[in-house]
Amino acid sequence: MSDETRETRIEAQNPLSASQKNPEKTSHIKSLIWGGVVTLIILAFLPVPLFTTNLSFMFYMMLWLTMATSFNFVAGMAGYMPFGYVAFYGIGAYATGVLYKTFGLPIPIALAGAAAAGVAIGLLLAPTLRLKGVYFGIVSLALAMAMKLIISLMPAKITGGSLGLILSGANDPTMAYYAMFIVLLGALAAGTWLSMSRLGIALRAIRDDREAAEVVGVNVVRTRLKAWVMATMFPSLVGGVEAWYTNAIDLESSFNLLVTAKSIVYAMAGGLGFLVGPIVGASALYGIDQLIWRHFPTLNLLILGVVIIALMLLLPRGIVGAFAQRFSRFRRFIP
Amino acid sequence: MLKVDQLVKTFGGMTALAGISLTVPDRSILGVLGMNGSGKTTMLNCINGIYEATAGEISLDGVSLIGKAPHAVFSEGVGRTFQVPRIFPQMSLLENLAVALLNKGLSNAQVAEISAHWLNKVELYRLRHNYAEELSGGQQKLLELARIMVANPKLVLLDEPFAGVNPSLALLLIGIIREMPQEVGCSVMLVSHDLTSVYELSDNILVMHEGHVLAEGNAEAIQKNPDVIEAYLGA
Amino acid sequence: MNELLLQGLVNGIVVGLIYALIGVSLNVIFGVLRVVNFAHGEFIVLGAYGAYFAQQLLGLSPLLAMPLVFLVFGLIGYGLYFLLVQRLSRSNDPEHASLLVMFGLSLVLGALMLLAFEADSRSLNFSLEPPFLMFGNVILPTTKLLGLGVSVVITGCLAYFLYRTMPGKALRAIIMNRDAIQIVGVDLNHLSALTFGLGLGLAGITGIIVSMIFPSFSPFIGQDYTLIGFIVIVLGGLGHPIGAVAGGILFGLAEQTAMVFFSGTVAMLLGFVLLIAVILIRPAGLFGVQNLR
Amino acid sequence: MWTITKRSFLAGTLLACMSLPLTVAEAAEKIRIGMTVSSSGNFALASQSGVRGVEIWVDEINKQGGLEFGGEKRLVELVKRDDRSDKQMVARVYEDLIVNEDVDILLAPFGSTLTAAAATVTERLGKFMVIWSAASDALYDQGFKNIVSATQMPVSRMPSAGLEAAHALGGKKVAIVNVDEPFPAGLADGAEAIAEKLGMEVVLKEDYPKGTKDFSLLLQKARAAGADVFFPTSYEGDLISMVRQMRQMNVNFPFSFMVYASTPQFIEIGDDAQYIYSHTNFHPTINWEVNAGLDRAGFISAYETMFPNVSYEPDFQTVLAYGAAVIAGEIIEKADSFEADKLKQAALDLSDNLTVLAGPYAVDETGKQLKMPFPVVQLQPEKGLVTVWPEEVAVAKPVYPIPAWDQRN
Repeated sequence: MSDETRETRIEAQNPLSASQKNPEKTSHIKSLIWGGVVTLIILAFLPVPLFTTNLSFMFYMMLWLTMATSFNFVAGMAGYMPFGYVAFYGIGAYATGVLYKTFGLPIPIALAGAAAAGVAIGLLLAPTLRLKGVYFGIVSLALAMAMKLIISLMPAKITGGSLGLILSGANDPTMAYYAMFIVLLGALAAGTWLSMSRLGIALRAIRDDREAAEVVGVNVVRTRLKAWVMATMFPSLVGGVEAWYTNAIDLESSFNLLVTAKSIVYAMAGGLGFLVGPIVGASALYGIDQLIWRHFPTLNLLILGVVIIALMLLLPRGIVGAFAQRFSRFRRFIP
Repeated sequence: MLKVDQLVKTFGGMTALAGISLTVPDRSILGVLGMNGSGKTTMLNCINGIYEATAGEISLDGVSLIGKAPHAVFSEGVGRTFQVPRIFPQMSLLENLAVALLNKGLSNAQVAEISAHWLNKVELYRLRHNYAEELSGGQQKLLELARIMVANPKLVLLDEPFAGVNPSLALLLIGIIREMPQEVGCSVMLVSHDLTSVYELSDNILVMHEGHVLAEGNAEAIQKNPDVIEAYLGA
Repeated sequence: MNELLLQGLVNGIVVGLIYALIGVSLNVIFGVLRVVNFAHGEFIVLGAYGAYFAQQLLGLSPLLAMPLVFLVFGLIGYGLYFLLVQRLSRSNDPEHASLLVMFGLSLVLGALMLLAFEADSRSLNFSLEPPFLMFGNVILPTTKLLGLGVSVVITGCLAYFLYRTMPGKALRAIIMNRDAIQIVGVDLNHLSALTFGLGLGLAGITGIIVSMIFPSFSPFIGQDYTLIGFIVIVLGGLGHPIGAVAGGILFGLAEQTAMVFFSGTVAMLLGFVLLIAVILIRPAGLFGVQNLR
Repeated sequence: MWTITKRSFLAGTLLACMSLPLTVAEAAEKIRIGMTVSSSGNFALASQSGVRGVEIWVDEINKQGGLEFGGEKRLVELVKRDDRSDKQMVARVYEDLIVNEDVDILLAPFGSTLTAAAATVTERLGKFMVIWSAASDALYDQGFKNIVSATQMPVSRMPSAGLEAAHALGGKKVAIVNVDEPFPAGLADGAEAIAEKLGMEVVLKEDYPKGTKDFSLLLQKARAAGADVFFPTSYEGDLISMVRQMRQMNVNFPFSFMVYASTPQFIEIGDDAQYIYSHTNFHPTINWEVNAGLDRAGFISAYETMFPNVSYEPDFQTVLAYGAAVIAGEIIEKADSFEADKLKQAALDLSDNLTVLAGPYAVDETGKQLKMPFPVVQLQPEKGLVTVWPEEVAVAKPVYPIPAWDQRN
């Protein structure tokens, strides 16, 4: 696009921009919208166990909302793609299982252990944060694979070997449901804090142009590390709570690449970088996924693949992102 | 005062800077001329820490900048712009400026006030909530300049500030740069191959050629220097 | 143990060269187009199916199927470039976008293969006489030697193409500097589409060779090959087509040696650990010369 | 874009919610049996083989007018869903089957992992589940009350026939290798214990990760360890690779036993499959005195009528699932109730009283299967697959040692 056309576009918008005199009001409306979204989420999920024993649909919806939201911390706000995100999910599941089953600790402590394990591994991998672009994605993918192999090499007495662990003694889906609810609220709170805080500004600057951010005083490695720690804690908790909910842990499903893929796709479908992006994306695509699975059971992976391709080619900024681009005067109201 | 002493930078076997020495006194503008590939941008990258110098010394007001990461150099008071403006495209103009003020320990009100001042100065205030990617190339250069100026730097490195800027914006830009030493109190290193504006703005001029300093002096002396004439007009 | 180790080392080189072939085509695509082809393994498996059906339906031996598969896959690649890859360059972050699109494509291809060929493992009915040759105490299957020979020839042809012919030089120029090549006036689109076709054509041939040497294949194993490919090209240097050969041999040797002393699980873990270590210590790869980006 | 997606999502959800009560109302008289099938993923092949067996049973029962229940004949309806070999999916679908689809009894998904995920749901919601393919011993130690393994014996006992045959023929040193997945690993552990009990020496026991492509070194390690019994417990893709590479590397073992070598897919690879020992519960020469469900001949003709286009013949998964469905039907009729504890009691009462196509049925309190033996078969030139062990059912003499590659023509 040439300078001239850009100028005219700006000019055309100027009356609108100029009428927007009060920046405080803008951020106020933005907060209101976000508050409304969070309230809706609470109202939608909180009372479910009172009405039905069929918790799974809503449970997994919360799971994907949390995964997509926390994925947004690194991808949307810090601009890098950990393609091995599933590693933390798997570590969380195994930490929970091992602490509960092998060491006999109560579930809440096991879950705290899962979060700690996730963060610990995240910190261990901190040196990879200096990698750029696709290198980071590949390394993190390799780490997920390595993690799976390491667990499979550990004594079967601890990890249950290739069969995995069955936590039948802990079966309490309603409690697990509320645990997931709390994790989701935690992720939303963390997201809110991240986007409103100065850390969030630094992260988005890094995402947009890492070198330029450095040149205006942003300590890239340290800033990323903070987001990274937050982004590793939530999938670990999610993996742990999911293990508690299904009571079955095994290597194949704990380290299934589709977990990463879905986190990415759900977050991107909504729009990376917006708080509401992952929420819109996860609820829309999760709903579609359910429909596909009901009506075209044998075609679901095929359709998932087609959706990913179509999304990346036609709507690379996601639903919210495309909306913001099309109606740029509303962009400032989107949390 | 910026002091660069015998700065050397090599890439593998290729020498990009072969011992550059210069000083930029406080509240002055140093123009740096030179053709493509003469090492101008490499020198800027060494000063602000994007590249690690192979040898030599760089100091600002007596504090060595060698071995410091770009964000640390920025904290020492060195701001820079790029040949192709590098703004944060998916952030609003206000947020673009806020990035540079993150570590200054300012209140939100102070940040807003400083940002408003500089956005007015570069005539972008009315677009403050727009995303930076919506700006024209020239406006992006102005935004980039405002983004370093909010942090109240001691030294500003400008890499080809006029490249691709339409004439009316260029005038605005020249006006702002001209005022900077006195009004803001910072010194400027102005790298360009646009002779006219460099001659007009600079207190002192340095001509680089193939990694060396070819000539140094005021505008008049440079225009008469036979080496410069030969390098520019060719043998 | 010494005899086994010797056998392991020889096997490592042979298997490594096969791995290298996977990496070479992956790297051609990444180096030139900056496309992280996550569907590469699926194309390899498709190549194997191509040979399988050429044998079943046309009675073609796998060796004769190679040029046919190369052509068909090349054409598919040429078309896919315009369908998928070209649009990616408009994205904010083309590399990551390509990774995701190709991941989507790998799901699609896997699902289509499952629909078309069902879940059963298949195997090419292919054997040579004599089935093996002895070199001292070291035994080498003739199919492996044949596969090795074909890989070397293909890699050699590719190297000749890249370093000695004009289009090849243009391709390498793209790897080094995308912007410059545009200025020089090369039809980038056409060349890029050809490259994608070349990459997929090579992947198809790789699939045939791989299925001669690692006999069974099914619609599910694509990802295994993709991962091997990534290990190999990161070791050898991302985007450095011939570096993949060194990466492949290194990985093959490491894997087979680990297999002699430990187990297959340790061997595979070693592969990933090597990859991580190399990226952290030398992001350009062990044999990469220039730092790409 | 946003509104469209949102709207279609809502509409879809509404549609899905509305369609449920309708189907339930229509099918009120039918006995609803729920299960999942894997359309994709690791278990797709086995799972789909299995569900064909269940479909044959449903067809057969409905042709007879249904199951005797509450004094009347009631038709049977199979409610099958997809699980993509994914345990997340299994938990969700089994819950959905019980809560929304209102099924009366469940059949398990394929494999121990998925079955474990399903069992936690059926236990919680108080439903009875009949298992046809979960062999992990650990599953039956979890204290699940309402499960019964109708046809699948636990993995710890499964290798016994094969190793007993090897031992009787003179095998002394065993090499056990497996892919690092639950079922093969369980088999390998079981094989190790059984071999040691038989007084054989386990000279190599090694696992390798999924995705391993080259087995030549593993084979040579087994040979270098001096093994005369080679006992890989992996799935058939790996076994095909192994046997091809055994030929390519001139590796010979007097006794090679491969769990899946009796499948049509394995036999299809041609001459390299000759002489390999295997086990199966479904073979022309195995004819149990069936007292429930179809016998072999009836089953085959039913299979050919229902699945004329499927490229493969029924395999042992089909037979296991078919047998499990038959036994499930017997249990329902015996209990005359869908309450889990009554069904479980009926399952125990029927123990040792039923013989289905897959063999005699007997379970203990934990639901573990105690019988359903797997005879050993060998693929022999001209004769094809023949039963060679145990002697009671053997129809041919085992070829031992297996001729070396260079001594075959």
